[in-house]
Amino acid sequence: MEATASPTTDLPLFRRVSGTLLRSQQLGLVIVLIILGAALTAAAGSHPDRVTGAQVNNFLNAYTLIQMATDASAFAIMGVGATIVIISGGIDLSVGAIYALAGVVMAMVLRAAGPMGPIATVLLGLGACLGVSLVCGLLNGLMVIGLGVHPFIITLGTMWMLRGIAFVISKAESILVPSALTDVVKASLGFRTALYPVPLLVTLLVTVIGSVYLVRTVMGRHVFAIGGNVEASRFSGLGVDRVKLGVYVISGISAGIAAFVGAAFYGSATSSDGTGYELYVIAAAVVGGASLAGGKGSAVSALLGALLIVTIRQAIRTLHLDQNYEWIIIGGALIIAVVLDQSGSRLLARRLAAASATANRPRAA
Amino acid sequence: MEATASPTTDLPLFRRVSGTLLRSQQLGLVIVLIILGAALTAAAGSHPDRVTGAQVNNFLNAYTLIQMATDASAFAIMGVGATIVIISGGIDLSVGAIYALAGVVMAMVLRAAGPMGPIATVLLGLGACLGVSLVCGLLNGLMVIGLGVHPFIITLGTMWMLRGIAFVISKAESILVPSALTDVVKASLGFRTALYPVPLLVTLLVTVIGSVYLVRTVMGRHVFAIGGNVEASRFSGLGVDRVKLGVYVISGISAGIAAFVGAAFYGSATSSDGTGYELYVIAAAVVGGASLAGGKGSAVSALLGALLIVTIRQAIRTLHLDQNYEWIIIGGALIIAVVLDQSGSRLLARRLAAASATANRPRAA
Amino acid sequence: SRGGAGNDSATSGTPNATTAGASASGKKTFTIAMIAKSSTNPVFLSGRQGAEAAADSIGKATGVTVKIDWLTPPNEDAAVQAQRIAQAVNAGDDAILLSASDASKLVGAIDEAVARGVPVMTFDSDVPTSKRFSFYGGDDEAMGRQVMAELAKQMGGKGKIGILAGNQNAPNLQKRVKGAKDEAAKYPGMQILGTFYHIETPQDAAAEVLRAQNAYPDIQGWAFIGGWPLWTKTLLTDLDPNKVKIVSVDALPSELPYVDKGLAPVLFAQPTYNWGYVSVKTIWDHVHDKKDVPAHVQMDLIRVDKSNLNQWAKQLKDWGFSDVDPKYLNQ
Amino acid sequence: MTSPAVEFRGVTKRFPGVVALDDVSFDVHAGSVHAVCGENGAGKSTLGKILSGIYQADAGEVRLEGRPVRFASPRDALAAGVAMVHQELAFCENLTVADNLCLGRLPSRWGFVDRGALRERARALLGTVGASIDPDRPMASLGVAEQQVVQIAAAVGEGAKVVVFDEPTSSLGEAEAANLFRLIDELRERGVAILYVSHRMPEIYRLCDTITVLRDGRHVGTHPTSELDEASLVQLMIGRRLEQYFPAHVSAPRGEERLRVEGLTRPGHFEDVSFTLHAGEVLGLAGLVGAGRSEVAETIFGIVPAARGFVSVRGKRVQIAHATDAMAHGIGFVPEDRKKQGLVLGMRTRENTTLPTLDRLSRFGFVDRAAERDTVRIYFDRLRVKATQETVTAALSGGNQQKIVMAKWLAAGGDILILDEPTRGVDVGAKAEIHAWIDKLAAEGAAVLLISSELPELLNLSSRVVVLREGRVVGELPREAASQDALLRMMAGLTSEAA
Ligand SMILES: Nc1ncnc2c1ncn2[C@@H]1O[C@H](COP(=O)(O)OP(=O)(O)OP(=O)(O)O)[C@@H](O)[C@H]1O
Ligand SMILES: Nc1ncnc2c1ncn2[C@@H]1O[C@H](COP(=O)(O)OP(=O)(O)OP(=O)(O)O)[C@@H](O)[C@H]1O
Ligand SMILES: [Mg+2]
Ligand SMILES: [Mg+2]
Repeated sequence: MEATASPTTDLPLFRRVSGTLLRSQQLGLVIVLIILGAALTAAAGSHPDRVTGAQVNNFLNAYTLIQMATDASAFAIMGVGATIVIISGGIDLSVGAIYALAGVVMAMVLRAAGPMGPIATVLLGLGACLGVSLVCGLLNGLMVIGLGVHPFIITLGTMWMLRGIAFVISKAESILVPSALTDVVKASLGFRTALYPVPLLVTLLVTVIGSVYLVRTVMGRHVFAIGGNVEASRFSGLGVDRVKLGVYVISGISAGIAAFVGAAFYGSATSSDGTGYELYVIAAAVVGGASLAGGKGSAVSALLGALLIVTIRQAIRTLHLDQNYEWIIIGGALIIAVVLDQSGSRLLARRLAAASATANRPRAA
Repeated sequence: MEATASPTTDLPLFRRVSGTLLRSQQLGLVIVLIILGAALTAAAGSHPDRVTGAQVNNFLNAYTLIQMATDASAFAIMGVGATIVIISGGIDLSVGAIYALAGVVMAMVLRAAGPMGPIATVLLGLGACLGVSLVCGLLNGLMVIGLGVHPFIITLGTMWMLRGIAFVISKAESILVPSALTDVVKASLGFRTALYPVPLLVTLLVTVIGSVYLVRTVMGRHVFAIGGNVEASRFSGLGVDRVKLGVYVISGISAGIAAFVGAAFYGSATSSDGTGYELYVIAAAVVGGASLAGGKGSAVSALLGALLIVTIRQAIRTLHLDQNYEWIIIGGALIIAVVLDQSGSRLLARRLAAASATANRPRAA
Repeated sequence: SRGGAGNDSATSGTPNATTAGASASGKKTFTIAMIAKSSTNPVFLSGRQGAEAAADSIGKATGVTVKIDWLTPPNEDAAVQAQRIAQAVNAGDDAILLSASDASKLVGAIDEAVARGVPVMTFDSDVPTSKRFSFYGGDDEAMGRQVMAELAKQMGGKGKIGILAGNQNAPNLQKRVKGAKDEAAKYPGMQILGTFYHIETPQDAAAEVLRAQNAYPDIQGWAFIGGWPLWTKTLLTDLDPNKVKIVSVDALPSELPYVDKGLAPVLFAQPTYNWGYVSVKTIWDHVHDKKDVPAHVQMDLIRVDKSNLNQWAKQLKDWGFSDVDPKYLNQ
Repeated sequence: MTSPAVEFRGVTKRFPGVVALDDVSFDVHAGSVHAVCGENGAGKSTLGKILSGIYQADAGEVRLEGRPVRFASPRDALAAGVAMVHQELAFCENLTVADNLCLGRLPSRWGFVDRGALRERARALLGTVGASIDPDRPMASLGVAEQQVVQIAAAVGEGAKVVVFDEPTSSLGEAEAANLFRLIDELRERGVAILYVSHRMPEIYRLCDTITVLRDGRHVGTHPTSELDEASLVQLMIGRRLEQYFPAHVSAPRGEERLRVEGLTRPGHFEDVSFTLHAGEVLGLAGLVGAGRSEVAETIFGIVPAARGFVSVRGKRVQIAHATDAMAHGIGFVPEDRKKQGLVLGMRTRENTTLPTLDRLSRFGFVDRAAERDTVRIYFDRLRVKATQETVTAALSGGNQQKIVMAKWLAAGGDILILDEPTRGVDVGAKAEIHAWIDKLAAEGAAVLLISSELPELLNLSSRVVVLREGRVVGELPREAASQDALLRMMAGLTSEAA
């Protein structure tokens, strides 16, 4: 149907403007990241490359950047899952524990299975990892919808339980995983040696899938709806329970993917893996603009949030700050980042308001 | 004004019924605790007292009970503060860090002040402890109301920052506190030696004060109001910001009191004190029926919640279960406790509803 | 068959009741509460195995059932340790074996346990100002010095180094760091570029090493105050043994390839199994058999390098570690 | 003469994308009831909110008894004697009636709540509005009308000098409304200045002595009521003549049975409710507020289960355990509480409109955006929604939000439509539009169950009216026999059951 005359004609303009608004919310984080990166590059010294002898910047070099991407990958991958849960109005504190359990089970399954061909090893490992994380997510989801207890409590309970299970089955041993897995996750893909692009690529893939899920699919829309107003969603005929179940499963699986990458990259898994990650992950999601009240958030922003946290941590190393201050800096930076992000987008919204209010004037009916 | 005839005559009935409902919510927890205690007493073996030689039950003896009360004191004292924050619709993750910082600062102040009379020592220590925790609470509160960021993030940030500060100033040393403090907190008050009633008394005192604050004072009513509907509270002319500020200060001070008791009882303070306590504290509040959505909770129930957690932990010991299963058991028990509590009160509510519906019917219109 | 002095209790006939009392003729069980720092740290699990092995062997020899009551908290928390000491006393355990997370918080609890008739021994991490009767272990500062001295030796007394320090809030690790720094000060050529903390998991530790190595590309040597990063495989491939040398505390099975490859030419193993084994024997000697025992049973670090790698691997296997690579056992 | 109680001087307020108020100036005098009229989104609520300190004007000034004031919060406004009864109910469900009544000024001694005094004051406040609600009841246990009454009591009780009523009757029944009118008369006698916002013409002419009309945020005139007849008022509001509020009913032939309800019961809410609904008919459901009409509707739609009874659709008994089931049987439901049940306020209007129907507007689970926008455009145009598809729904005026809820269920296109107060808070023009639409739907063969507290609306649209009293069906009137009077008597239980 064509746009009729009258009021709706300048709709694309509004859409463009509000689209920019949305995109620029992420732009804000991107700009913060770029400024931070530029400052670090300027402040960091340089050193001669051990192999080529060429002078390289201590921050802006392929190794450091890829290292940061790898560091961020666990937070970012789980952050996408956490964002989806948070948009639905829930919270998942158990991701760190799922990360540990999935890694440990995978390592134990592969140890028990004994030597196999590399492809079989990878597939079995991936299957074990994702299977465990799916079951854990399902458990969370079923309890959240079935027991009518706040997800904070459910996932706090499963966080303790799942880590306890990981601990009991692994006896706290660090279990090595077969090198076939490491070969895949540390594949150079034609880059220089000791540059590992795979964790970065997995992160990007997960972010894109999460983003498409949220923005383009019916399920994604439903996640926003139940996070915004669960009762109205029920009155609109949405399967609220199904959607909730879905988000916890997604969050669980995101922890499973992160566990696979982590265990394969570092070559081992143990029951204490991922301790405390839940808070970093939620922080990444919220720095990325997800609202803990539900109904608001973006997968791409979660990735940017994770990158920001990792960059701040890296800054302490790069600037050779006293590491004793790490916690103080990270805590402060977390608050500042969220405030900057919020006030930035608020400012933008106000400017746009002023601009479009004048622009709108003539078209009032 | 006297109750007029007709509709309002059955008012006392309704009040009595709803009063019972409230009280019996706690009754539910009390019953669970009593059953658990009885089961433990029956299942625990006995041993001869080393001093008197009399046979004593491994669970039901003064030492174990007082010990449990002491174990519960930190969670319960902070749990009262957490409950107040949670009722207001907020959350405070920084209590564990405040606990550490207040303890460390107190120990350092007393070390710097050098030897003094016991009363001066106690007063100075208490002043330092409460002063620091008040400042921390104020910081949380000011940021929550000033920055418009979700308290989860604010207090996550300050949790990292404050512990970082505790670490930097103490250099991770464990700092002894003067024995004057220990003498007070471990005073026997006429009981047998090695029975320490003071932490229990402090806990009871804090709970009573918290309870009176919530139930009897205007401020307490306002805390319930803004947790129930912040917009409506604002429309009614409440100083919402002032109330919010107040609850974070209270939560901070409750951590300070717990820190004083803890540092004095154990005789030293270090920056790792209270690690992870925030989750136990929130769990105690929620097991005690506080709703993370705000508007609901009770100080007495927080105490009972803390006792329940400690009793479950004690059960593992008393029944000589494998300690390795501790996390699994606590995680599972947390979920079960909340579910039992909720379904118990829901059942009760439904019965009451059914009863009063029939009673109400005639008076409609 | 009832033991105990002052038998003024009328109801003391429960058949399964544990009985205590020094002179007990019919004594059937002897319970030792073992409280290590944290149950997620594998070194303490190996200590538990040692304790249980000692308990078994005593049981076989004497007919008394010796039980190890494992009361280690899930996370390091000295207050919880103090609570568990009291719990052990309240539950009637016969002795307590403790590795203190924070010595000063445990003095009171230990002294009280002793006052209430339960002897306490410490291992790994002492509480010297308390009334514990004996301590089995080394000295954290000395351990730090030893690691740094070895690193200096490996690097010829000069070079730029980093210290990997574990959880920044752990007092015993801070002591090792202090020892390492003091020792490094003796070598004018050794320059410490940084002290790096991390969450105590293998993956986080390894990631921290990589981060630091990127930020400080000229680090040539590492003193690991705990073996965390070596419980992964990643440094095997990501660090070049020709450019970086590591000396680390701990020598668990997953660390052996690092010695083999030369990246970590020397590891200082704590005989963690003996934490339990030696301590339980000592407790038995002192508490049950009333023998005199020294107040400090010295634990020496075992220097593991290529020369004794196989021997050490076998030792680990004997101590009950299941995943020792057979490669090191067969030679 | 003393200065007016309230003076608006060039008041301007902007929101993202709209100028809600544009240079508005007029006076409100003490002892007068001053109507503020205008279409949905004209800026009436915004004006009230500026006066009561919720919003701050971007430009211009407000004077209270001649003194310029600028309230930073409702607290300041209340302190200065300005109270407001809000269009959207806002109260603390977790507290008692007494707490809600006195929240801002709890009687206390040394910071402790004086419970006795609290109860007494609450009872006195309720007395002023002629209500006899137990002050100790939890607010959540009250029906919507009672909640509204409590809010009114809270606002007027504290001796405010200026009171803003923003559509206070939209959730009241006739009896409560009559009480309110009496109260407003009393306030006027006492010299209180009253701003009265409503879309109901009879009320305005019953109560107000002066009328101010806003259109698109601009002040288009202030006139004594006596100088402005209804037609000219409407013309001022919408800028054109409106032919008729209630278009002539197009009688459609009654078709096959679509919905049959038999013995439906939810103890404590309604008992043994039975009726049938046919294709092509509009069945009115009448009753006093609290009679249980909404509850019946929610039960049919599967929101809450019935304890007993059956629902049949097209002659077949069906199990409806969830709204999804109801929708699968072609049932649509416009709920009465748009804020809680009808809308996700944080989502865009487009997203709200397509929420129940998104599956249809998607391919392989992916939303077809073009199809979505096209669908939405149709309904927005027809209902004259004053917002774009991308506006966040929370930013809409109350009436426009109501239109979104309508649009949502019209787009869903079920052939059994349950409408619970579909025109609550909707302006005259849009109301006529919605009425025409309901008529058209019936004419096209849809079956409509209409719940409304506005009897003229009910009488005009319905082919039959079923009356509910205290949860029971007390009678049914065919169109011809139904009159306002007859209905009222049945609703109140004043006649023996007619058939
Ligand atoms: N908080 C807000 N944010 C953005 N826009 C708003 C906000 N509140 C009101 N508006 C806009 O301001 C205009 C006036 O709204 P207002 O609520 O005052 O209308 P109203 O006259 O009360 O309408 P109704 O009769 O439907 O209640 C509308 O266009 C509305 O969309
Ligand atoms: N104190 C109470 N306890 C339990 N249920 C109550 C109580 N007060 C009211 N109710 C129920 O709540 C309902 C009131 O809702 P509501 O006012 O929406 O009824 P309604 O008939 O749908 O009227 P309307 O649609 O005009 O609002 C009634 O069905 C009544 O039975
Ligand atoms: Mg309005
Ligand atoms: Mg209704």
